[in-house]
Amino acid sequence: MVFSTKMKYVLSSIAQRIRRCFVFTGLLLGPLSVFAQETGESIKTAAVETVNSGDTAWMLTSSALVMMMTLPGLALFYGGLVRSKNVLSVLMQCLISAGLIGVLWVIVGYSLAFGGEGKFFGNFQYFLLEGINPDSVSGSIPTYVFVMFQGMFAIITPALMLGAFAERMRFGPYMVFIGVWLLVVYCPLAHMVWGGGMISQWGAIDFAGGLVVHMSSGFSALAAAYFLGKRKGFGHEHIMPHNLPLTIIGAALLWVGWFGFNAGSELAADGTAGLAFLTTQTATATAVLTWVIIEWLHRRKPTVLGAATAAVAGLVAITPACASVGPGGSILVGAGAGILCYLAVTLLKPAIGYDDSLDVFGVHGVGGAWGALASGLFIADFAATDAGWGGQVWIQFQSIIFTAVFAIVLTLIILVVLRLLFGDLRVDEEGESTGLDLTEHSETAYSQEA
Amino acid sequence: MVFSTKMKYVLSSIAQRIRRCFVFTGLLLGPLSVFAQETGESIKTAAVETVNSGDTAWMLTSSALVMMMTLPGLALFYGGLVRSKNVLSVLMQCLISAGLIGVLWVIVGYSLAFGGEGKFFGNFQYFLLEGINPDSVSGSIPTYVFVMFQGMFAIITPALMLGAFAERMRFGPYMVFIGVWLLVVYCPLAHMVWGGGMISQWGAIDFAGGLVVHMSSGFSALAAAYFLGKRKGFGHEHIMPHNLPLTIIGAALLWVGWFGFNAGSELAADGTAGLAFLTTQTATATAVLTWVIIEWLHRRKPTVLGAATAAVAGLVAITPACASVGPGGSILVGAGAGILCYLAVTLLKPAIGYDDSLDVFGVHGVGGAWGALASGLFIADFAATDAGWGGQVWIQFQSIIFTAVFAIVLTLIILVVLRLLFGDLRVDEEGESTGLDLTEHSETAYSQEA
Amino acid sequence: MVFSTKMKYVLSSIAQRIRRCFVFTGLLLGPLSVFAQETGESIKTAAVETVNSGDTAWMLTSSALVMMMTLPGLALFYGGLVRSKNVLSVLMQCLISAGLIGVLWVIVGYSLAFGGEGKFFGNFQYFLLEGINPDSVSGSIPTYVFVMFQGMFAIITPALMLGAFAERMRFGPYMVFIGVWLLVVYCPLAHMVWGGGMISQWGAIDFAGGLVVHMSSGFSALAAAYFLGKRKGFGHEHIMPHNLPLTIIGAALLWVGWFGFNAGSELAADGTAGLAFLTTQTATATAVLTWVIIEWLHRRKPTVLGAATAAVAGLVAITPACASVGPGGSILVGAGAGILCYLAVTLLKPAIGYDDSLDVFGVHGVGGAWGALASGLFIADFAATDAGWGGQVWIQFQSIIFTAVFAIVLTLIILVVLRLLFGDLRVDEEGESTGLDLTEHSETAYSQEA
Amino acid sequence: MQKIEAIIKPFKLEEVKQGLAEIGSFGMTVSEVKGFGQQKGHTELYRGAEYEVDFIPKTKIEIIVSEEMAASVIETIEQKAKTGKIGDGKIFVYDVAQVVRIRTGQTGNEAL
Amino acid sequence: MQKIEAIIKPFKLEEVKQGLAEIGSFGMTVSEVKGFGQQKGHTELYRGAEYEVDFIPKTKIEIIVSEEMAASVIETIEQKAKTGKIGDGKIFVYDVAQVVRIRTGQTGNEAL
Amino acid sequence: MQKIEAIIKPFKLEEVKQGLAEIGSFGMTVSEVKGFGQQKGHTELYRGAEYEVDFIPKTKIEIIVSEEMAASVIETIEQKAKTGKIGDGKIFVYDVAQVVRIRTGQTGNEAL
Ligand SMILES: Nc1ncnc2c1ncn2[C@@H]1O[C@H](COP(=O)(O)OP(=O)(O)O)[C@@H](O)[C@H]1O
Ligand SMILES: Nc1ncnc2c1ncn2[C@@H]1O[C@H](COP(=O)(O)OP(=O)(O)O)[C@@H](O)[C@H]1O
Ligand SMILES: Nc1ncnc2c1ncn2[C@@H]1O[C@H](COP(=O)(O)OP(=O)(O)O)[C@@H](O)[C@H]1O
Repeated sequence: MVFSTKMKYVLSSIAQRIRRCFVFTGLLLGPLSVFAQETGESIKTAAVETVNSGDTAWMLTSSALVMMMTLPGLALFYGGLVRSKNVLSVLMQCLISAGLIGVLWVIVGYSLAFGGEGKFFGNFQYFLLEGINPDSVSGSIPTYVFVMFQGMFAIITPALMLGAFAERMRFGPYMVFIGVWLLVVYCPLAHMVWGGGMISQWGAIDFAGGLVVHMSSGFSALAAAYFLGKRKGFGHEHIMPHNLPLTIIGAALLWVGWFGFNAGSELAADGTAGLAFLTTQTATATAVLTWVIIEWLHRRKPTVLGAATAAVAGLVAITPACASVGPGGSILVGAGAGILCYLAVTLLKPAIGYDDSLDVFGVHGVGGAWGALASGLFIADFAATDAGWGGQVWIQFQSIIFTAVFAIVLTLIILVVLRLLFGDLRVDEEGESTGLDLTEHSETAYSQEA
Repeated sequence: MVFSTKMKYVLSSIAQRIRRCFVFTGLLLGPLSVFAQETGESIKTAAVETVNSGDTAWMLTSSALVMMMTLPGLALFYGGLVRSKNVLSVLMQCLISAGLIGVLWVIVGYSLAFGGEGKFFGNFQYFLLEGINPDSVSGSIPTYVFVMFQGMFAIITPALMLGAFAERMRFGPYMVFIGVWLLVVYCPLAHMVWGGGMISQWGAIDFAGGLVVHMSSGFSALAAAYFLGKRKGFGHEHIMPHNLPLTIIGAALLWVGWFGFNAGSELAADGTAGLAFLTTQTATATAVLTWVIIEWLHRRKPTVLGAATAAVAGLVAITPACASVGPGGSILVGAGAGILCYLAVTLLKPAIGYDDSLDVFGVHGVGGAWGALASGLFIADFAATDAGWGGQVWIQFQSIIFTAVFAIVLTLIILVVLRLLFGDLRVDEEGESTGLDLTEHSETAYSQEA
Repeated sequence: MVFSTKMKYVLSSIAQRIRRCFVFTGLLLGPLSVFAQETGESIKTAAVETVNSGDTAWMLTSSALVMMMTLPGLALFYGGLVRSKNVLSVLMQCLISAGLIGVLWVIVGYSLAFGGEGKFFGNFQYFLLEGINPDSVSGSIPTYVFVMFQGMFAIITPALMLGAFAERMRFGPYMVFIGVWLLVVYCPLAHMVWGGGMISQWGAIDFAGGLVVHMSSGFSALAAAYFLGKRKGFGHEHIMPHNLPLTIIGAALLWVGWFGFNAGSELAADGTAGLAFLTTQTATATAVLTWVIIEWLHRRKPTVLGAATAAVAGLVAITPACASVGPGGSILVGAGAGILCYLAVTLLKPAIGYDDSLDVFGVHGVGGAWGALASGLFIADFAATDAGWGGQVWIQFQSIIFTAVFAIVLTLIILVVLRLLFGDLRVDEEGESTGLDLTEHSETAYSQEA
Repeated sequence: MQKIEAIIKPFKLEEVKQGLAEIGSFGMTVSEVKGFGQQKGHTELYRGAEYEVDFIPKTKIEIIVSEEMAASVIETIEQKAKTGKIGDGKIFVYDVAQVVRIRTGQTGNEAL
Repeated sequence: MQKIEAIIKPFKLEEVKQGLAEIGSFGMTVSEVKGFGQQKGHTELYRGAEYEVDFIPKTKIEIIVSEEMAASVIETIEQKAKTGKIGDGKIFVYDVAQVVRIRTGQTGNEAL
Repeated sequence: MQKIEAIIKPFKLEEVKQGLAEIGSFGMTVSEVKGFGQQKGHTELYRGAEYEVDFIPKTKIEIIVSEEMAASVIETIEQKAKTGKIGDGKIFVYDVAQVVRIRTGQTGNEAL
């Protein structure tokens, strides 16, 4: 008997136990949903589907591009913005998102998001990708490719949040936080929007993840920033980015990778993928241009950090909308993102006074919500839905509200529980002023030789 | 009525006015061409064409790769070479090229390059990509994908020039300069070479842009370096690269992205794309080897900046030739690029005494011209043209001369006009010695925390 | 007559002489093999094969991704780990691997690896890719694409070794070393494993290069580290990485590029490519998680360098196994890599006391051997071979032993010969303490302006 | 005139600067240094190897003042830079023979 | 012997070095510092927030010379480092008790 | 009290530190500087252009000690930092008027 068969046996009995335990949790969460308990049923993909090599080629590429967004893209974007004593902690938090979520996703995450027919979340039928093999097909691509493409989304989304509580959160609690958050916030939302759940039944447009990825992380980030409190010195000390070129490399790689994110979400290499690619580029370019002009007028100088932030804001906003607006619409989406995120970061944040250190809420929360709305607002003729213009806008609006509330409430609950378990989620004062690199990882980013 | 229809109405009346205004400009530029005024005709691509998913997959990827060449590739390559007080200004100039040209391209650039049948330039039929939709096909790929692939070329080309006047040009005039240059120099050249205009009618070989991209930017850069004058301290102070590792990252990403640039120019994933990929790699490798050996002999030490410069020189030179020479020919192209660009940078520049700060002319101008010539000189049997060997070389020679003169003359005209409009195009002495990052953007690249 | 025809004539008479000379060498190496002398026979690929655009798209992309692994991936990964006075020398060694091997590969390397039917090595039938043209097909992709994909492997493998003797080897001898090593160690191994030679006849599984790439470089690196001796100050001075963020960027780009390496080794965009992509991601994620946990327990702090090292270790280990294990198996491969490489780097190295400066042996040697074993150990049902479970494990074991001995012995022979030719392979003491950047390349990585 | 040289914890610089601004307007010159003393360093880990790092980042402030002002400057620095924990740093005082302001050629107290 | 310590604008270093080379051959030690004085700093922008940065990059030159040479060294620095604009910097002079050349063990003026 | 300021070759720092630890427990402050002297610099190449770089990386050590200890500290530095090759560096000694330990307010020898 081949080794892996034995191993499979061991693993599936573990699986059984875990399932039971989750079912129990499901009962606790009962009010939220009828927990889908069917397991072991055969995979949904019909036997008649065949793999298209061109679509597969594009989806393999897209998956790699989305991975590049987290590592090194996001890691650098955030890493350059913190002080040099904390840069490694940020890189580590991105790395461990890939490490932890990368494993969790194939074990239960994928199944929770894309298994079964639940209204709020999936089931455990694909526990450890049971029932999927190299011949399994989803649409016109191998199912494994679909699993991985989605897995890359699952890796970047929790990592997006870390900007909100950068420079102060302990590493252990962070790891637990993102793991739990994935299962409790991300997977259900992915299921509701893309896995056939409630929001998809409403008919919401969220092509590549304005709701699932950006609003979920952006609003959760806001909650976490409040919950963890401000950085020592915030508001009176000069807390400045230690290495803007790193940030620009990061933003640039995010931009490049985002083509896989958005055009890849078509799951095929066709005209709609082409449209998504084009609107992504145009919206982003417009956001950059808009922000630069506003900042020039408002502050007399256009900054490169502003331009980079605008690029990310534009990319965020076009994410849900990239296949439902045309080139003209994408210009409006980008311009709106430039204006709204500028206002959020420059005026809203100081007005309210929270310390969302790297502006996750201002960029992903606000940009994601704007994009989700704009997906309906500027819908192109060729993408017209049955709901009609007004109806679609209303659906989008509802989805935005639901997602915001869902993300904030569940994130706060998770954090409260974690505090009960771990005590303080922040490093102590001494550790914060020494920097997280030394305190949490016993490392220094840059060193001078003798 | 769906929102985007209303918007389209507003935008197309704007379009009308802009068209009129351009027609007027066209009249002024009358001597150069009979301005193609037909607008609104249906797109050229025939209805019978269908999308090939494999070709589309490769072209989506190639477009992303070419984007990566500008951001972060070129940005880092140039950014590392300037002094640390100017690094952000270089990054910003690359970012804004993506921002400004990214928008301009879908509005008028694409149409000016690929619309109509003009001898010198295109028309306005695709203003805001009118008449193109997700179902439009060009060859075997969606038209939107072709638009984007070409758009990435349009973004990098103006950005290439900034190396010539780095560390001294004001940001505002720079923005206007590249915008105007795109419309007046780049789009016409793209039209003449790739859009069915004059040079393509001559039968010139320019597979991926030796003339359109590298000679145009390289010779314009020379003109701009002369026009703007030398940097303060040039020639007697030590002006050294502040961060060579950044430059190497940039060169490496340029190398990787260039496979999309060259092999992507086949617009399909086939044997010719394979050839272009191979010759790109071989020529570049040879150029690196050649430069390293020459420098070793000439200066007793091979430098890493030399090797990186050689890589770019090899990539530039093989660009026009990548599909018309074989493996052996590509070795000769690369060796020639190594030798000629080394001479241009090491001997020609100090001899003439201009301050082309980052050697745009020596690398892109000289390398591009050499490549364009070599496209004919080393033409492989399988790529033989009707013109015959000698005839083709002569055509290449003519195209080189035309492009060089065209680029220099128009660039000088643009700069003269800009000086009349903006006054000095350079920052003042104080600003130059403080550095452009602070002067123009109120930012510092690197900061040490308390 | 077209120029290239003349050139081809000149080149092929050179080819004749080189062949003769190699044949002579072949006689010297006679005991090892009957040297395959048939040249000029037509290429193996049958005329009936046609190009699949989707597979080609993926293989073009994969080739670019593997190039990105060396430059900038590996260059940065290693560059960040050395002291700042040596960073350029590391970047240069990577660059010249692309330069030198890039040329050598199309001249003789490919032919030595994939020409003819030899047991130990190939022949010279494809000298300068003779007989291959844009219409040549290998499997479902153009032969040129196959040549390039393999060429990228040939570039990265010698470069992997440099970590073992970083910060002390002279540049000239290094160049000669990697060139000779390619022809004497790499090409034969590639032929034996992938080109139809001995090891493939045994039936060994080495999907993407655990033996050919990682064990070969890892064990050769060990030999080279011993041969060159320790760095000055090793063991008592603090020799620390000068820039960990560079290292993390490098590790991240290695990770991303590795999808091309592993999933590209399927040479098609299909379900198996999807599997290879998935197992690559899962094994790597597991390795990161495992290492972080072990280090946390063992040293009380999880480090980011540890996590990055683990990622590379996971990637290395899954390389041979990526298409023969399932998702569950890939978790075991990754966990094993995390544990074994951690032990190798943390305990084995100090115990034995060699100075493998950047742990090439600990990561690539140990990880590669583990992966090669695991390819059989955890073989999935769908990948079951005729040899049966036990039989396959035994075959894997034999291949591992053979590769280790082959690499070590030949590398030592090469180094002995080089020392006879060049004298000391190391820079002198003065040069080592000044740093290789200045000593060997007359450059400084970072400079502060006035 | 006297030179007052203070080695302090980096994050105290801003406070010291503001404290000095309150008692008068002083020019100063600041640099980054590494200090070694009773305050113990930290352990760094690299690939499993442990290194003891003894040197701790400190900030050096140099202020040249007239004899009269010296005492109050010293006192202010003492107050503002103090955390009470080991490693707070030292103040060293030296005599200055001469001062020149380059721009004007003024010398002595006038040059400060 | 005396120590001449000059805080100057960074881009003046080369000129000062050459000026000194003309009047004799002097060793010197140079470091990067940040200065605070009458010269005002600049504003930096980060995501819309404005920060006033008071510290300005300066270069510190330290030269130990014999008493006889001190005056001409000071004069040379004064001339070469001067732009006439605010922030040109200062020259501070201290007495040196002893000098040793490590290589030879020479002391005093011989060690310079 | 005296200030002993030594400009040494960077790779000698560790040895000097250990040498000093053997003769007693001294605090010290270290910084990176660039030196100019008889030791000649090097040539750098950038795109074929050659630049002469005169400044050489050095490490500056500052130790304030009581008068009694000064001699043995100087001697130790001399021994440990010496390679016998040009560029070994210098030791400069100055008088210190006053020392204060910020944490405790102690002054004079007690503050060291
Ligand atoms: N004798 C000395 N000479 C020069 N610098 C010193 C001396 N002693 C201490 N320092 C500096 O003062 C800093 C703080 O000293 P330390 O002994 O750690 O704590 P404390 O100031 O609380 O006594 C050191 O890091 C070092 O930079
Ligand atoms: N009292 C002082 N002590 C130490 N350094 C000083 C002092 N005053 C000025 N400096 C240094 O001299 C530099 C120039 O001084 P500043 O007052 O700006 O202009 P100026 O030299 O023209 O009077 C400052 O940036 C600072 O580095
Ligand atoms: N007169 C001086 N003033 C200040 N620093 C000096 C002086 N002379 C030498 N130095 C410092 O000492 C270092 C070594 O001096 P150098 O003349 O090169 O060799 P050596 O110490 O063997 O005589 C120089 O790099 C410089 O930093």
